[in-house]
Amino acid sequence: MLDTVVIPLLKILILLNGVLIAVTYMVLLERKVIAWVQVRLGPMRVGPYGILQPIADAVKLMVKEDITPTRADKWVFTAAPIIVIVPALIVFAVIPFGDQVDLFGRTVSLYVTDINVGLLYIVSVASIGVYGIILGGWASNSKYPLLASLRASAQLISYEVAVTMTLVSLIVVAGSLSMVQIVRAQQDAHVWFVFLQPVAFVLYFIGGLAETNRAPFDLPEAEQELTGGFHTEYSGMRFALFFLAEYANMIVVSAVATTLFWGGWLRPFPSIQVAPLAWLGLVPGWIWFLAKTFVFLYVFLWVRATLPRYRYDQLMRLGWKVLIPLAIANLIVTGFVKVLL
Amino acid sequence: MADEKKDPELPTPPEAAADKPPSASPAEPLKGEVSRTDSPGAGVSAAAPAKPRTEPPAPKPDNPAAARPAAPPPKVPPRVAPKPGAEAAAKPEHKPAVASAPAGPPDPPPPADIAAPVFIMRLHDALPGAVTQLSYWVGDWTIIVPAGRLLDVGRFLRDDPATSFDFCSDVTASDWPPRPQRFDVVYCLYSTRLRHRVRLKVRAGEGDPVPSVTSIWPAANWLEREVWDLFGVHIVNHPDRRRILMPEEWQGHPQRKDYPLEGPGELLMESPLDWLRIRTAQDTRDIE
Amino acid sequence: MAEAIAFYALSVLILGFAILVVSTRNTVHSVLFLVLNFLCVAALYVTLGAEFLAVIQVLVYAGGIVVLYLFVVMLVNLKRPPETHQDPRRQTLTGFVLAGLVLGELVAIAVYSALPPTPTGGVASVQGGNVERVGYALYVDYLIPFEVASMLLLVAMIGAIVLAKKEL
Amino acid sequence: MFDTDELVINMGPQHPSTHGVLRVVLKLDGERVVDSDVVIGYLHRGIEKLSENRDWTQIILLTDRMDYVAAATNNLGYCETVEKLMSLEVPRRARYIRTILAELQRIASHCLWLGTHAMDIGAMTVFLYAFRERELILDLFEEYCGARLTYNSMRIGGLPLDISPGWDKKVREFCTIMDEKVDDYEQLLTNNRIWLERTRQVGVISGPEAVAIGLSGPALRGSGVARDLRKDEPYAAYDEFEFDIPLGGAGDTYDRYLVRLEEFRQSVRIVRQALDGLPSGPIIGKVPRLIKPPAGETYHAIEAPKGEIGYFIVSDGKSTNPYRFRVRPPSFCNLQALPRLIKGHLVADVVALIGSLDIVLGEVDR
Repeated sequence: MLDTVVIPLLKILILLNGVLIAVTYMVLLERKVIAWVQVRLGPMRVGPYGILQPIADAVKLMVKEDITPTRADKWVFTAAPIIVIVPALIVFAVIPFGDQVDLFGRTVSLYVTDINVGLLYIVSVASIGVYGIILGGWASNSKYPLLASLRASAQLISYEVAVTMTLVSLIVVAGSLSMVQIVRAQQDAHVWFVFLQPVAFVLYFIGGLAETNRAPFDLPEAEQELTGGFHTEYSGMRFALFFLAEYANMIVVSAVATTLFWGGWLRPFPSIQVAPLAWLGLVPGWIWFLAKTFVFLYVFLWVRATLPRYRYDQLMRLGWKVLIPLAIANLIVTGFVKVLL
Repeated sequence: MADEKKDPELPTPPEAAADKPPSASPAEPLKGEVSRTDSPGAGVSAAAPAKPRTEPPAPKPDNPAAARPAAPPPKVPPRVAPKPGAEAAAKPEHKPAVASAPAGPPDPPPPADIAAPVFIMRLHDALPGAVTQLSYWVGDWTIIVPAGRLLDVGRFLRDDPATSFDFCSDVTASDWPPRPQRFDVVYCLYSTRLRHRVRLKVRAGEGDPVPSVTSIWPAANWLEREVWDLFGVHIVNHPDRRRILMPEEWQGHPQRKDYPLEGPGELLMESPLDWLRIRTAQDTRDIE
Repeated sequence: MAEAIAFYALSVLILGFAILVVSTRNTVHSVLFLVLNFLCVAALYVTLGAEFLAVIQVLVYAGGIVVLYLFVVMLVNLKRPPETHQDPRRQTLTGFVLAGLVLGELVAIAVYSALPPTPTGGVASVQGGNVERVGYALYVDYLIPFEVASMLLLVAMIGAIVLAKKEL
Repeated sequence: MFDTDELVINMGPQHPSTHGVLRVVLKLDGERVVDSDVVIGYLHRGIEKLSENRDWTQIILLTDRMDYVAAATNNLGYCETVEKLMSLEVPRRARYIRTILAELQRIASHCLWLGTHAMDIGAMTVFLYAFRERELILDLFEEYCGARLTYNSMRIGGLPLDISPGWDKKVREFCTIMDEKVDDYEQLLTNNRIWLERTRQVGVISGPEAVAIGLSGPALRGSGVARDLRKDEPYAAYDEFEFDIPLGGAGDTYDRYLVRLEEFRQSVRIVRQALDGLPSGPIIGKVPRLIKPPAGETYHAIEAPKGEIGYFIVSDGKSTNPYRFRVRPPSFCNLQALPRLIKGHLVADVVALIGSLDIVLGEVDR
């Protein structure tokens, strides 16, 4: 009973709260990082250095009037933010934050579950999120959101193809679909997969930027063009759900990149046991995992502060004419190498 | 002859003039103007019959007298000559705001010691008789042409290599209510190759058709729309003659001199307190 | 016991959503019910121990194909009601024919499943998941039919593009 | 089989990137603009009409309110026109300071343009960098005349104020900073692949066509037409300085961007020269107490940051207000080219092109 129900429930509780807090602080981090890039201070008023800003934001969004446009499709309009946020959160179930640890005399694994098709699960659940975006735009019954949701869904679907193709070549290397097994495979291979699959990593990260609608691929939310994107008509907490989902997705992309390419919870040089590197082993695995994920999150923000935005046709061209052919070529090369070695 | 025909249709709205083929209607006043350059007397007689059509917006009981001095000054008159007459005639019958309004710009002729630039000579040679009057003031040359010749002159000025006025800087107008041809439509031209400027000026009365120059300078499109919007100059053959700055359903043309600066014009002038009361009442009504 | 409850609950949901798909007036809603239907089918696969199939069901059908349905439904204006046909019984007739076909298929499946199971069709919950099993089945046991099917789909896809795009 | 409907979209009057209250009605086929109509007038305050009822000096502060990001240039154009009408002589020192102010104003206006233009294309950091430099100029203006936006910084016949001691040193410091920062901007954008893709071959207009449609300023020079009133019809003290006129080649958004960036440098160059040669002397000429130009009319144009700003002023010689006051607003005439530029482009380009024309709605509508 304890092992099958209580502990998983506890894990889910901790994970969900952790993720939600991380997401809200992600928003603060973004504001701070971009402010620093732009020679500003960012939020400074709520709490020291603005660290309580997320709480203020949450309160503000909660108490704001929740408007449903009169001509909107009420059911779909209400369901859309939920459809967006749920997949973004349940993906975390298969992400291994660390290996097994001993806690209170009991061995606990630092992931909610390890299913043998974990990677596919992430991809397929993430693909459900696109419904929320399409429906949110459609149900608003307004032109700009509709245009934005068409853009968004077309973008998500095209980049999903590229990302999935890229992941296949990684699966070929790892020989497993389970997230935990993939990390273990890196330990066995004595090398992080990013060094075996550099092209795949670059493709994955570009695709990840596009799938999370982040700059320079943030066209669906390009306020200069579409006044705000598919969530133009949303307000209050429903808008916040869209917002949170975007940041949760960023964390997912970063965490998956860490797991697949950068050795997950493994320390750098996972199999070199020499004295100068011993201190690396003292740091617990989950710290390594979070640190690596944080680096990717920072890159997300950094890119946003630096690059202009692609245009829609250029984005599509990049997806279909560059990323997908490269991903397929990478897969073919990987296959040949795997068979020949 | 066309003048007599126009006489009966006294309060003609601008549309009526549009019915006539644009080439035909401006021809007549234009002929009058051309002849005027030779003998001032002819100009007066030509201008007087044309006058009633200009009247509707600002009702003036009678003014052949006003019309006479208001007629564009002849080619080489002393600059001050027509003005005192204009004032005298205009003052009594105008609203205070425009009471001292002169009857027209001085359009001083070029002084004898300044030679007209090459492009004006060329224009004289190429299109004899197209220039009604030539004016020079603080270094600016102005060519006054009749509305009917505007397109010819414009096309020549743009295409001739010695003129090559390819850039239409500005199209605007000024309003001289006492004058029968109350509007001066002004085209500021510039040559990006030869780097000289000239102004073309066309005189037009209320409802007199002024051909659009968009076919020569596409840049004039919005500028002419603005002239129509703010002055009500009847610009014909314009590809898209809508109001541009004012709302589509606006009444009147605000940049005219007889258009009040604020509120319901006359009442404000006569008894400001009444006007204030009415406006407050209207405001409260709007709020409610 | 628990499996049986899950199975019946899911079956009820699947049938319920299927009915809603055809009975809803709003086309977008009906597509949404179709998605729910697919998700329940995926859940059914999970209870059968076929996680790979379940994930693929979600990825391909719910995540890919139905999104395209949704595109079409949203973009093509379906607000106007379908014109009523001259012969109202025509639809009834087609309906009966189709219903008969489905009934025949169901009977065939029932008869087939009553036979003793073939050795290859055993439960696929071997260690390491059923990904390998599916892989072997597709690329070793049934390689030729698989390739033929994929060729067929490719031809259909190219044909559709050619039809839709008059000038290439 | 499937007929595609054209989608009509109202961009504006309330829209984040129409730079004020501009309304563009777009007829879209997918995301491609088939047809468009520009609706303006939302900010029409009747400045021309108002000016005809204010006296000659009061009008200066109305001109501030037209192109409110380049108020000093507007002041300059108006004052010079009246001076031309009155045949007034402006002291050399005043002309030098006017030139400095106008060029600083050009840098400030271009900063605002660069920031918003880059922001429209999604590069949000450039926006804040450009505003940081603009802030320095506003500080300089504040020190000169006390105002940060609507300066009212010139008078007919000269200037109201002399520069305060040490001001010229601050301007010099600013020039040094600006030179560096322009390089920074270029580093962020000029060779950025996304920036190139977004701006190259977007909104191409050939030189003759640009002239015909009435473009002026950097938008015209981007198409390779060498027309800059500072050189062609020198005013203020421009005939005494050396500077180059940057020209574009292809006439696309990228060229217009490059032209304006180079103008930053040229403006700094002019300011430096003006500071070096700043003569001493009075700052205002012999102006009658009651300004009443003799009857006559004139048109005088100067090179505003956005293009040719011209004033057509008619004086009747008797009243203390102009009989006719007309502005040739560069933004208005440049905006006219927008439908021609955006046709066939995507919605995202519409935004880029509005930014590329550098319009200010206060001036378009007046």
